[in-house]
Amino acid sequence: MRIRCPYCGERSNDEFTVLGDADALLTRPSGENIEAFHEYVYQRTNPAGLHRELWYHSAGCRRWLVVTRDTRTHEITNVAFANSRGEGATA
Amino acid sequence: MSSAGRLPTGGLIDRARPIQFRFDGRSMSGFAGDTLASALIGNGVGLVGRSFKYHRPRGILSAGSEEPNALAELRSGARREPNTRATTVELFDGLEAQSQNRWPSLGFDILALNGLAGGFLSAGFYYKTFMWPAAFWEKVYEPLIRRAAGLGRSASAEDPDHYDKAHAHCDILVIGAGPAGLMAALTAARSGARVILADEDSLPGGRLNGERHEIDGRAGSKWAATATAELAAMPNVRLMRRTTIFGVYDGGTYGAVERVNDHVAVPPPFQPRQRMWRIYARRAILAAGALERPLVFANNDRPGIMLAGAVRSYINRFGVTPGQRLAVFTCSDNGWRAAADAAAAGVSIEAVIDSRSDVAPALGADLVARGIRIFRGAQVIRALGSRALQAIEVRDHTGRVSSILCDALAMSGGWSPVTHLTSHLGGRPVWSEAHAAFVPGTLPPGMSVVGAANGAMTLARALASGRDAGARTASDLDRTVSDAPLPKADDEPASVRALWHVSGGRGPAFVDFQNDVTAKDVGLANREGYRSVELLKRYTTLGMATDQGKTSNVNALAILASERAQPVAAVGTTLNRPPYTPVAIGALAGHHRGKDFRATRLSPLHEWAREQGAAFIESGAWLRASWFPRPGENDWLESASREVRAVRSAVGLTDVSTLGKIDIQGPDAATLLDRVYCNTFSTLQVGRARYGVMLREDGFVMDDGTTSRLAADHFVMTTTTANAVGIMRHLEFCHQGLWPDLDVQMASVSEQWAQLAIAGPKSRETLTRIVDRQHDISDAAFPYLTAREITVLGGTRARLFRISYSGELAYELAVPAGVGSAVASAIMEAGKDLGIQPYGLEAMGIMRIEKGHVAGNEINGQTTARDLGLGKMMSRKKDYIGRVLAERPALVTPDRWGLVGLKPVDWTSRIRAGAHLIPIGAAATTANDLGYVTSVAFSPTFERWIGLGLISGGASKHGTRIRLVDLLRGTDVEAEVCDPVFYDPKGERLHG
Amino acid sequence: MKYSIFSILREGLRGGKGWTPAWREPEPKPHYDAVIVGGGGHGLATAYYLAKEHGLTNIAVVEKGYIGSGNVGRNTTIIRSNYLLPDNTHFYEWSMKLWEGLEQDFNYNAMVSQRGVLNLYHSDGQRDAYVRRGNAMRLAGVDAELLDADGVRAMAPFLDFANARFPIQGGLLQRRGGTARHDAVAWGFARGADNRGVDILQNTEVTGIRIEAGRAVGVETTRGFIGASKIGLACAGNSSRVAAMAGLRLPIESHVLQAFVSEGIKPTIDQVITFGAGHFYISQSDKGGLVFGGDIDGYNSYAQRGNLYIIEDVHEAGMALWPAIGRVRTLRHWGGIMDMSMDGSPIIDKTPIDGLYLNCGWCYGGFKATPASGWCFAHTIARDEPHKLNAGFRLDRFASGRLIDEKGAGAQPNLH
Amino acid sequence: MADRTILNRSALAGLAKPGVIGAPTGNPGVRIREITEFAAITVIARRGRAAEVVEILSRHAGSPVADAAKRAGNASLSITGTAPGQWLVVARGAGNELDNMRADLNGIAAVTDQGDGRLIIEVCGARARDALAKGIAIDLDASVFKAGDAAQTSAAHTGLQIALIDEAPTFEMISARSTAESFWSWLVASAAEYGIEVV
Ligand SMILES: Cc1cc2nc3c(=O)[nH]c(=O)nc-3n(C[C@H](O)[C@H](O)[C@H](O)COP(=O)(O)OP(=O)(O)OC[C@H]3O[C@@H](n4cnc5c(N)ncnc54)[C@H](O)[C@@H]3O)c2cc1C
Ligand SMILES: NC(=O)c1ccc[n+]([C@@H]2O[C@H](COP(=O)([O-])OP(=O)(O)OC[C@H]3O[C@@H](n4cnc5c(N)ncnc54)[C@H](O)[C@@H]3O)[C@@H](O)[C@H]2O)c1
Ligand SMILES: Cc1cc2nc3c(=O)[nH]c(=O)nc-3n(C[C@H](O)[C@H](O)[C@H](O)COP(=O)(O)O)c2cc1C
Ligand SMILES: [Zn+2]
Repeated sequence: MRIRCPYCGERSNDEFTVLGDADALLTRPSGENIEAFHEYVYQRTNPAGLHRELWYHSAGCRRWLVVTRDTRTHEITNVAFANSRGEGATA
Repeated sequence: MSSAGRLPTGGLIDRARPIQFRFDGRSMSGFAGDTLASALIGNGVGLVGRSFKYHRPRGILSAGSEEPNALAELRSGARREPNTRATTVELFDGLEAQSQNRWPSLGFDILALNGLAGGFLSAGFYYKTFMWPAAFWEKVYEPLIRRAAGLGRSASAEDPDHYDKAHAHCDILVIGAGPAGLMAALTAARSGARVILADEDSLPGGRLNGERHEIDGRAGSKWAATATAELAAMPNVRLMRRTTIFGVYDGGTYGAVERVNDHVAVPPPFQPRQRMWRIYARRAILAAGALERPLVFANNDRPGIMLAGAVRSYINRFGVTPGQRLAVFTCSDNGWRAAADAAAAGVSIEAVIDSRSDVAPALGADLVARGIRIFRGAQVIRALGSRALQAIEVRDHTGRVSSILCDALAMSGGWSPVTHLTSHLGGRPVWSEAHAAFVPGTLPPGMSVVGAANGAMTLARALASGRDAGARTASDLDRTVSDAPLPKADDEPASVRALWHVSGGRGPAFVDFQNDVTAKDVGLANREGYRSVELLKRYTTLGMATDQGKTSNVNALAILASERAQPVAAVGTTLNRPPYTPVAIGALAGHHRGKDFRATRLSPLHEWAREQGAAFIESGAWLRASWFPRPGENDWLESASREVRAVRSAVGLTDVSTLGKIDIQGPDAATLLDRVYCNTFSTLQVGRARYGVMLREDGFVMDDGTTSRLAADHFVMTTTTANAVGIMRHLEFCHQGLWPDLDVQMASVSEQWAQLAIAGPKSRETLTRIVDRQHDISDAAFPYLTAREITVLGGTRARLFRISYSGELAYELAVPAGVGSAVASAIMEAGKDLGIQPYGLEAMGIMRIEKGHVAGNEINGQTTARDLGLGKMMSRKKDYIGRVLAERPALVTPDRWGLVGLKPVDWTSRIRAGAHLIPIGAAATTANDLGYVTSVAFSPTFERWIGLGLISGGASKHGTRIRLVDLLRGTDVEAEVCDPVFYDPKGERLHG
Repeated sequence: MKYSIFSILREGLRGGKGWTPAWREPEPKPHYDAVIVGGGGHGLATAYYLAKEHGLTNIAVVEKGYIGSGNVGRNTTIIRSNYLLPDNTHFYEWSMKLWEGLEQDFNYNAMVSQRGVLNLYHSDGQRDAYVRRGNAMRLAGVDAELLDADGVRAMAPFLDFANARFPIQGGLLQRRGGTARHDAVAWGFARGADNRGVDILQNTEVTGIRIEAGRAVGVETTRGFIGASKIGLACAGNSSRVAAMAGLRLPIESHVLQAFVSEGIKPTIDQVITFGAGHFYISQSDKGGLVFGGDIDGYNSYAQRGNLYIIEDVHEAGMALWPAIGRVRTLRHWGGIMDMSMDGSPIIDKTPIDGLYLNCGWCYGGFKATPASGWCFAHTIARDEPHKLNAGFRLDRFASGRLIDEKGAGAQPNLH
Repeated sequence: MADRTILNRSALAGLAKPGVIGAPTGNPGVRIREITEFAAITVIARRGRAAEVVEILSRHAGSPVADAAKRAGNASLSITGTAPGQWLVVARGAGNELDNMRADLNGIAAVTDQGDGRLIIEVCGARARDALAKGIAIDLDASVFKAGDAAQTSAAHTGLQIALIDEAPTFEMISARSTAESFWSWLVASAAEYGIEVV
């Protein structure tokens, strides 16, 4: 798999570490509701299709990226920095 | 020496360069340019191997990497290489090959008896028997089966050759250097595009080298040589011979293996045997050609029966003939060319049998003229002979059977495009009735297919499709393609009418030669319900041999289709998977084996520790000083005990450089720390250090360490060695992902600082001697948990932390890594008269257990802060990672396993980590399992074994007794549960 | 027809004309007492035990492809019961017991071969963890032995003892562990279930789950609606997709795990060996191929194939462990989609929807669980409550914190 | 930088000895040099201050510094982008010029010492690209990776910063101190077939 890091350019996926579903993991609940945190930490949509997910460019710029990828074909359609919530600039 | 099969002239071999080799111990000779297979044929060797199951005698079927039969063990000793296809081995001087899967010899193989029992050993028979008595499976049946199965023998000593890996990038990767690939590469390269052209063969040209077609009025092989030379001269082209593209992966990544030195006996010094390439290509053009199919009739596996195209290759390229009296059996025009080529080479043609009755009369005109017997609408129903072909039985169009003497039979069942690489990303080829073959279906992104691989079966069409794809792909990539004329070649007749199975002959008709799958097996599988092609494959093992069904799959699918009375298209194909041809495990590993399996991290104090005589131990990625043996000491325990005593009574020096160190700066640094640690850091004073615990979001402990505040907006964090990388990643996630608004800057400084722990009652005195005078480190000026930047040894920058892991008065001194060893030596020197000793991991481990500090054995991802007695650190005043889920019901129940100390009641008893805690008098069962021993040490301080453990109820169990049961090592020791802090529970010593 | 040496001899003489289908290819009935979704090992075993142990025979197994097309047909065949945590230990040991009598039970030779599973350790910390685990096994009545380096050398002298980056210190051995022929397990259960009247519906994909008044009443399929009094989901890697048809979100991610087989060679390695210093494990099949694998690719995938870096990583570990296999060739590699749960342990439970039952979360260890999983799931479906053996494999354990996290990796499925 | 009064060991001390390694050729395909005298800092811009940092760094470098994976500077001072708003500054020699830079960046960027934790190797020669391609996955072709280009990547399981200094080609590789020996082992194994001269 080749991921086009917005800073470093296109790299093989072995330069990265994956964390999982970006939409889930970037929306940390506030407050003390166990159920809300249970949803956040454990429940996953796990779609067969487009998946927005977090990849860390560990061997590169050490930026967390939101990669939009089709889990059936591995085709990547969008990559953005996670600190913009994966919105805006793409590569 | 026999030269039975060598033709007097012809071929692309170099007859001026004879080569000596051995097969099964017999010396033979061949020529440069031969393969092992062609050289064997040249020496009149027909019987080359034995099949997998029936141990049938087998010869050579093909002239390429699709070979199912002619497998041999190549080389010897540690270089022994099983299952090597003789058809792909370039001959070299001194080559040694042995037949395999036979006993006692190739000519006489006991297990050939299996063949007689063929009726009982039909597909999947082993699933139906060998079940009684149950115990016999492992003891009797399975060992027998295993010994009979397998093919060649692997080497038993370490592979002495080395392998390497490389990366290459290109605009266009052309796979296959036949006419289509060469034309595609030429066209693309002339546009300036970066082109890689790879072919598994040593000689570019593909079928051109095996056939007699002309291009632009010259021999096709000459044209190929010229094209190759042009490509080799272009700076934007990388020509890769002997290189198989073995797999297609995501994002235009192609795996390739280059056999750099397989064509010599031993790789020259410093050169690899093979090199694995990762090729990153923006586009790929697949020009992998087509593979000819065998015909399925009784005894079609007899040595001497060969694919027609292979016969042509042997005659035209290698100047050898598989027999003196050749017959041809075909269902396509192509077979006739084999007869013509053989006739032209002076081989006697006994007959041409074409299953089609309406063959274009022009096809065999010259053969007819020479009086050669021609059968139309006829079939070969059986081959005769056992270790060599002797005759064939032919059933003519009237149904009359006659037999024809011959010692070789060329068969052509039509051609199957090599679509394998199109399937590696999941695409399935589609059936084309016109080609009587599967042609590429959905392609991997960026790939196009040309030539025979795409069903363009004639030379003219191969060249044209290559040119077109080369041009199209280059202009896709914004290159300007010049109009070069297409070389001229004939469009030879290539029609085919599939003939899948000839019935009526007595004897097994093989579909998959290597795995001995017959047409009957296919029928049986279908009858028994293994009807999906994939089930057929798995039940019969069809296509699962080393050739992966290159010559057999399509025939089998077609036979299945006819059994099911369905079109082939409805039956579909099995999935092709990488590698295209098998790849040496060594090549896929490359440099990374032995000590180079993974990088070894060395501490900046490594040199110092080595000078001190350290015993090193692999610890994660690191090599660490474990203990420092001294003369007269017998084992690690003696050394470590001495080291502990030195620390407890005087002073010791150890290396803690492997801890993770993270520099955290910025106005919001404290805020970030508050959110990632369960305790509070915003209240930490400048110049102070604090122990912190981090939780995972699920509420379990992730890591611990001290973090110090060097300035209001500047902290340095330490993490455990094991988690250094993970914590950095976690912090970056928290910052970039969760709280990007925080103004924080983080940098790992793990590599920058050597860190030394100086511990013991005389540590301050020792340090005073190297700390520059202007820095006051007296207890008053530098109390416990002080952290400050200082200088040592006359101006060397350093950071000094008064923290203690050992429980003694202790400091950690960080100095730039480059001077680490020198500073350590200076400290040793300074503390010499105070009795300073270096100490290692073992001593450190003992002292932390004496102090009840938790480490990796306790922070194992299954424990909460409360479990570890750290619950009080969990702030109630702020939000932090893990706060909410740590309150889940099951994480706060009183019977959770909590940290305690363990002391054997009999003080001489040894205890061991991993023992479980069982109540006295209770049976050792899971139901009575109350916990386990996490860490143990022989404490030189208390002169007894002590341990830490996790026990149901935790601290509430202090004072009770329990058994430490180690069933694995057969010990059962009674112990008292106690506070985990054995040594100096009030912590007075570290304030000293 | 009963399979035995006699039937083989008889059919051998008759040219095999008398062999009958191992399972029928029936048309779907409009309604079943139970429909099991997923014709993998677990689904087929569930149907088998529902019929055998609970007397239910009006059952269908609905499979979107051919039976065994999922992970049961693509795993590295290791069976073992060397688990640490009690919920797992008892369950997997029950599975091992079932394996030990399985072939005679379902009259199919699945080549269950208790050749031993040896987990190597390379550090004191690893050893301590293995001792903890081995003792937990022994407390549960499971066999376990601890070997030192010499003990390992005696069993597998070809491993790298001379030049290893991570020297072998010893190993935890379970002699009763071993391998079983993956496909044959599916086929044996299928044939056994079919013999007891179960309809196996291949090429029938479930596309929806019909729920009426809070109760599951049947499945929509590519061959029409099939009514069911009870529905059991055993869809492994596809669990999230199928559960979503009933509106359930699961603590599951689907990940690809790759596996490899070498060309056939004469017997060289007797046990299953796992390399604790790299992600690697290897054994040799009865056919002679070295069957090996390593870590998962790490990203969510439904593609049944992985990428090159893991392939290289696995081979590096292979060479590091066993340097004489450099010239043996890898013949084929493939991938399977695994239902990675958030604590690395499975779920066999009822769901919040009446009549709908769930079996998933097997990660890369569910093959060995096949018999017990089917057995327990059958019980759960038939009795509408979990058996003691699967009582811990609850769906609500993530909310309650009653996790079964063998590795302590936390809620990160790609680390389990 | 304070004066060093005590022995400062380079990461490869004792390993990168001048001489010839690997295949004997009249003209070694690869030349390798360890840079032993240098100082280095990481500069990370405070939130929203990257533009100011770029300006200050450019002033010190004497040429424009980009907020990108590029290497700017001169023979004694190089500034290489390693991440958005982040640079590694290397001063060859004693590194005194870094003190001024540090002062200028005060409050605008976080500055961290890194020089002791790094290994710097220069690789040049006709076969340098072939040797490096054995571990480095990025495209080092002359048409793609040009003088002044830089990348953070990895080789042989080890993190690495690589830049092209000139079209000779001379590559600068900066890697971690702790893995220096393993890195060296890979580099030597990879270049040996072309002949290596360590200078
Ligand atoms: C490479 C690899 C190696 C492994 N190695 C081991 C090992 O050594 N030991 C071990 O114990 N475990 C191993 N495993 C794990 C083990 O194979 C699985 O956990 C186990 O097989 C899963 O259960 P199953 O057999 O029921 O799954 P599967 O065989 O995957 O069955 C699920 C079935 O559901 C079907 N299905 C899905 N969706 C639908 C639908 N909508 N409609 C109808 N049908 C549907 C699928 O087609 C599939 O056939 C490995 C897995 C892989 C991939
Ligand atoms: N008349 C017929 O029925 C018929 C049938 C088939 C082919 N042909 C002849 O075959 C030729 C077709 O030309 P073409 O260029 O398409 O095919 P080709 O067979 O000439 O060349 C294909 C090349 O691809 C290489 N190759 C295959 N897979 C590879 C891989 N994975 N990695 C590296 N190399 C690989 C092979 O070594 C071969 O050299 C024409 O000359 C045509 O006349 C004729
Ligand atoms: C234990 C095991 C052994 C295997 N042995 C072989 C083998 O000897 N030859 C072969 O071609 N494939 C072998 N395979 C791989 C299968 O051909 C197939 O790739 C795998 O089951 C996945 O199916 P798929 O490739 O159709 O997706 C084996 C698979 C397993 C699980
Ligand atoms: Zn990046």
